[in-house]
Amino acid sequence: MLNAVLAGFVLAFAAPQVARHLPRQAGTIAALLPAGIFVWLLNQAEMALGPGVVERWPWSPLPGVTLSFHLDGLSLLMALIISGVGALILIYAGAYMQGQAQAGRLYALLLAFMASMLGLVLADNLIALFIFWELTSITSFLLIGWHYQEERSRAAALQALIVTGGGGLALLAGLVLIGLVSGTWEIAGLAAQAGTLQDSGLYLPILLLLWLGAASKSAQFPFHFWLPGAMVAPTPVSAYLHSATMVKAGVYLLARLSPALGGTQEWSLLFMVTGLVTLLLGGWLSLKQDDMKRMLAYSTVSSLGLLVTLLGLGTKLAAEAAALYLLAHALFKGALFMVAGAIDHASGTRDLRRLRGLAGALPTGALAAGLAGLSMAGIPLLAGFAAKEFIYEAALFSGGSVWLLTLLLLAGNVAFVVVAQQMTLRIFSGASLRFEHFHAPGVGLWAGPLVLGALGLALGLLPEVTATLAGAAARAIYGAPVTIHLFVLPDSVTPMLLLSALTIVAGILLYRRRTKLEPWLNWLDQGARLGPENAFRRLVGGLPRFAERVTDMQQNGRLRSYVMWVVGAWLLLLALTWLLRGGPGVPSDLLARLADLRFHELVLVVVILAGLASVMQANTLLTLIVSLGVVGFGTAIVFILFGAPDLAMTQFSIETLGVILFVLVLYRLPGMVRLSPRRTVLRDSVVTGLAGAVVTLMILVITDVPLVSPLKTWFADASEPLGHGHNVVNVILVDFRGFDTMGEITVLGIAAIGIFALLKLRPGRGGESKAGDGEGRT
Amino acid sequence: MEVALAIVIGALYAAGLYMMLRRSMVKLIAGLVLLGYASNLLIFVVSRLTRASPPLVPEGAHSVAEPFADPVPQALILTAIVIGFGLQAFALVLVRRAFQAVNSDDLDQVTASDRPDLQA
Amino acid sequence: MLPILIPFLMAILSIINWGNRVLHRFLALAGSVGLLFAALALLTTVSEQGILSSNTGDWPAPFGIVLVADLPGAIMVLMAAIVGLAVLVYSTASLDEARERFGYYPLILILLMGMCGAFLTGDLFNLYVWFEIMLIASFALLALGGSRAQLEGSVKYFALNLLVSAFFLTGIGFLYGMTGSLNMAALAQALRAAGPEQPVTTVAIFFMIAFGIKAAMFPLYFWLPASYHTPPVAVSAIFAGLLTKVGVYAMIRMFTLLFVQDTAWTHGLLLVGAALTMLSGVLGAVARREIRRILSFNIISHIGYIVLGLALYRPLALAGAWLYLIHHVIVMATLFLVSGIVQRVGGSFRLARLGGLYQRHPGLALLFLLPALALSGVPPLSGFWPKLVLLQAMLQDGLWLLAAIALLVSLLTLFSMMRIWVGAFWSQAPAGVVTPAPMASVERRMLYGPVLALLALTIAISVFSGPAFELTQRAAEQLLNPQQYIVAVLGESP
Amino acid sequence: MTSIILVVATRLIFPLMLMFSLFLLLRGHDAPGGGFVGGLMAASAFALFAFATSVTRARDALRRSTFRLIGVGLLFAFISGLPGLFAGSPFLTAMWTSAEVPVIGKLSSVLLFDTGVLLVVVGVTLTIVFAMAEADEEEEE
Repeated sequence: MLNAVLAGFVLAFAAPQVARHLPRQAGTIAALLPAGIFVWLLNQAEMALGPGVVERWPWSPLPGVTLSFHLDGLSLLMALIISGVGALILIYAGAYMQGQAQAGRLYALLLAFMASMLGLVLADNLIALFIFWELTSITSFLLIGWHYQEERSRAAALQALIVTGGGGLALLAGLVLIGLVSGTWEIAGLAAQAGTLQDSGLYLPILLLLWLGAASKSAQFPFHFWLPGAMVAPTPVSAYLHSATMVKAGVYLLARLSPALGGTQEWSLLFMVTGLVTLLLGGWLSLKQDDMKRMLAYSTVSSLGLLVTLLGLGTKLAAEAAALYLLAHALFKGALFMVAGAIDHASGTRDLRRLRGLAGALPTGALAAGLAGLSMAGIPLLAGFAAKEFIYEAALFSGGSVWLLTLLLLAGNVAFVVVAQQMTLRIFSGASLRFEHFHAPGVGLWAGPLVLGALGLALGLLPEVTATLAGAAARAIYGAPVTIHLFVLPDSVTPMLLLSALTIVAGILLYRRRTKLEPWLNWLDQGARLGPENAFRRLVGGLPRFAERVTDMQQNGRLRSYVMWVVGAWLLLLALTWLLRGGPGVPSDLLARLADLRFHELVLVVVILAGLASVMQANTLLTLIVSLGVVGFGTAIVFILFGAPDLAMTQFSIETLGVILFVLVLYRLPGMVRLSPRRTVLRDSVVTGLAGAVVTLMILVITDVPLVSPLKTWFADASEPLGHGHNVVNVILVDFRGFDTMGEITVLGIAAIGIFALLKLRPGRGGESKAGDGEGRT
Repeated sequence: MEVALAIVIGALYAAGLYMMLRRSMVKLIAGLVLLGYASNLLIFVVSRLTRASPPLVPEGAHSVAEPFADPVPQALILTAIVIGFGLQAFALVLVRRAFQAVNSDDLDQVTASDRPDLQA
Repeated sequence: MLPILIPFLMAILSIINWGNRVLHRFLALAGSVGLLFAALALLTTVSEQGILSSNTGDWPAPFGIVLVADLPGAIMVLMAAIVGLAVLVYSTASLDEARERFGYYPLILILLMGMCGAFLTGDLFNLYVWFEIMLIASFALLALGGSRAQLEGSVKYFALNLLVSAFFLTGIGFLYGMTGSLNMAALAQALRAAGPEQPVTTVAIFFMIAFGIKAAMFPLYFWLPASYHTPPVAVSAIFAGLLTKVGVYAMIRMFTLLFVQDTAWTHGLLLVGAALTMLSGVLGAVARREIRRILSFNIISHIGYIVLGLALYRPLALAGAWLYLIHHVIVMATLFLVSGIVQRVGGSFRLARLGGLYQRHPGLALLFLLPALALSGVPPLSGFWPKLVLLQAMLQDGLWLLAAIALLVSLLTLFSMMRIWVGAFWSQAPAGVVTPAPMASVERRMLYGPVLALLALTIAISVFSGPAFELTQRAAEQLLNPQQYIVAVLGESP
Repeated sequence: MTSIILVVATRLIFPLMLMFSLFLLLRGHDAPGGGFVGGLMAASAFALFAFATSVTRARDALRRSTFRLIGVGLLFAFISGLPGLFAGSPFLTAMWTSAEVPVIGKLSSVLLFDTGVLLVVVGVTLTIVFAMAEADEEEEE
């Protein structure tokens, strides 16, 4: 299975090359891979339906990470859809993109997406699943933004990425929690841990995180809005990612985890409510759309809601219904999308109001759409019919508020019937319209929808095959053996059959009177569609502005404010530490220690302090430099007094040199003005005064205890015998710690280079202007 | 003396930071110079003061006789002084060039590289 | 030893032969290739033989200056070597002649040497010296060229970084005053034995501030976004990839080796700091509309992740942090280099003036997209793995809010990076933008080559996250068991 | 601007200062002094020379580019560390010859190191002073 997944990624890189050399056949060639995978899957079917196929690759010692795959009924069903529809889509894309320069990139992205999606449904490891999950988000992002020249596309792509990406991160947290709580990272092993998981205090957080992930990916309310937005993508993409496969990922995840996490009240409540709201909202909003693709998108949202509802319900019947519907939906919705794309391709419009009577011009299209539409409406003999029967059955035997549930499901299903009619009767029947540039699409555009439509019929006529396939999937969802009994036509009148009939009749009536619904729908539209979407837009639009305000406030360009932050943070941390963890203690005998001060030392101290005061008051350069000099020389004298002649010498010479430099460099600068208002001065004085006091206190505390320095005596003893020198300081500098000195002279050397360059290399001088302006050079 | 010097060092710190909080570039440098003095003196004082002789081995002897000043902080400070000098020299020239580029000593005018909105 | 000496020698030779551009180039490349080999050799040796120590001047350990190579240090040396080489190759094609003549190459070499020194030294004061070497070299590089933006950025850079020096020296003074030691291993012993009358935690705060500024943590990072976008891209890249990491490295060293007396408190503070750093950094990234500014802020937010790993203070988290460090060094350098190419072919760094690069340069688009996604932590790229590890560590500790912040930051990073993608690659270039002249093939090779190499490395880490993680796990073990370090330096004594 | 007195005084002082600088270097190991202070002294000599005459003439008197001084100084320091390395000891291990040279004392790698320090200090100081003086001249133009 790893090979199948990897092949997709690898061939994705080859696709643009193929497209360059064989532009006409590239799509079909690319389709060979998914077709091959499809065949291989069929080959594996027997094993998959039985014990399942497991593949494990040791990959990484990171906790929880392995690369393991598991092919069971559910993943087989999904993988068949992914590869089968994938092959048809690539052929379709080949025709759709005919003659377009960047077609190769599209094939590449589609293949990469297919591989990610396959990985997602085959993965048996929580982290591996997440990896593929995110990959589908990324490829989807690139595909939605296909028409990147248009602002609309870019916005939609970003929107989809943020919504699904954000959900994905929540999901990651959820998955990690599952792994940590259950102690197992393999999905197959999770069901055995269901008790541990559900009794854990973290169950609810896990569920909510999962909900965020699944609902955002599968376009559930309130995250549904990204999906209709994603319709800016080319139609092959919409048909593949945004109806048949990627949007099912959330549903798949719930199905996959329901044996481990499902079956509780919280689970049912959360997902049934979400699902039902989405079902109704999507369904009814689909009635309002004039754009074929948007209508189908809303209808897809609705179908996903239906699936989530069923998974939330969690009964055996619901699992069966979900599996059946999953299959049927992929077939008819994929077909309808492709039909919509083909019509768009042929006529240049997707506007339902401008399309009528196409049956004459596009008989094949009418056939494909008809098959798919019938399945969607749930007409007997087609796959959709059986699915609908099971949905109603699941509702009727759900226990709890049966009638409410049934009624809501009915309301949702009616909308499907209306959409099915829009996609068939409305556009194909009636007098034909004339289009200016009408050109009938070729076989490449019809093969896909036709095959999918026909499959819908075939599955309806071959109940055993459908039952086996869906039954195995249902078993994985339900977590216990399941056998589905299917039939071509019901042999007795059941409540479910009546409900089906009712749905169809209501749908037809509603279709005829759909204009009457307008005001209702508008209300719904404004409340629900614009609500969350607007909130999102405001959030995403407002975020940069908010961020800008916050950032500009901090990063205001004023150095003194930065310094203040540093000093403030430092004092705050110290204050907190001392308050909460105990201070450094109070030094003892301060007076006694002060008493040993001699007179000349006192004078020195006073001179230094006076110099400091003068520095702070200075408002001409000369005063400043002279006062600094006083402080510096004062320091040097301290060094002399306390046994450090070397230091004093260096300090004196550096000080002298420093003063010279100061004068040399700065004498051209104007005098300083007092810029700060009194309040700032006061504030700064208090803050810096505190800082100074802290340092003083620390020195006193530390010097309170005698120091036994092993270094001092060792150096004193070693200097002459080992270092051959009498001046211990110098021996330390050039020998014991010569490495430091080497660093020190390096600093000096580099400083010289830097100064030299600063003074000599200037923008706008001679041929050096390239280095100029803020944009700089690469 | 330790106590007195501790106060001096505290004052040096306070003054250094205070000068860094001014708007003038020249004062900024002065602040940095003061902080340099402060940290050097701090190392000196914190490793205990002694009025005793410098750490020189007398001619003919093999070791320094107690009491003597700790040579280690002296060596550190020497290194730090020299490094500090290099950095200060660079900073001085930088300030001069910045002054030429901005045409003002006022640090509040030196904001263009932080705030894109203030950039022309 | 060699990782320090090789760049040093080459830099010396360059300075002696001042003004010889071609020779400078040659020496720099030779130096960085040599450095790379030395670093590889060092890492293999350390990995096989355990912690190495070398006493300079042959003076016994706590008296002379000792160099210590353990896994964390050796890994970082290798990172420095890799990024150094990539940047130098890139420089040969992207730098203007004037900068090359004014000592660009020796400066880079000294910068690399300073980093290696900082990664390997086992002496606190010596660490200060290396910091100053890096500092002065980076000043000079930052200001080299002398444009107004550069000068302005440099003013802030030096003011705040000299503040670091003062804090650092003060801290060293305090530690010497308390213990009479400068050797880090000896200090570690002394501080562990320190009585309650010693204000160790207070001193720790001094170091936290000093390295917090260096590492660009909130609220101490303001110098970074003020300056990193001003010098030539090659310089930005090496700064972005490595320089702040030295601060983080030092922070991790200090708070695993020396200051572990009161981890509940100090590391708690770091935890809060990390969270704030992540948030405010990523907000800055979302706010800006210029590629290098966005990247600069993203450095900050991701520094938060690394400090987070330290603050959690357990093997899993530290291993994650180290993996993050490796990943971030490479990816950030790549992104800056890519931004340089973007500017080269698109004419600007500002999103408003860029566009259409997806169509015109699909290859470049991929070169941006991959590291951008890696930075955002999109699986299975290199950024995902450490994030996963850190997430596990946070959730194990029950730090829900923190985990939520980390994930949010991840999402916002993605958002900020995709704004670059949308603005520079997807959208159409505004009217009136002049397309720069096409590149000669040599230039192309020199610009794309390093990017490709770094990208290949990213992908290698992505695919072989296992071995990389194992390595960082061992590094984390060494960090959390300082006894090994102490024994390696001081011998088996008490 | 250049006064005669200054020129004459410089002529006299210049060699003296250089000698003193050498003296500081050599005695540094045993008494206060050393390469750093010595270097500053020598640099002052050249700086004085430059003020008394002109930067160009001072550069001529130096005969080497200031960068070369820095580089060679660093190289000295670097080389002084090598013998130890070849002898199997770590970098910077001090080596002493037993030969006693008049005035200088024992030859050693440590002395070489300190000489390196001196050269760097001279080079650095003069680079800065010269560059500054030249920049001033240019700006005045």
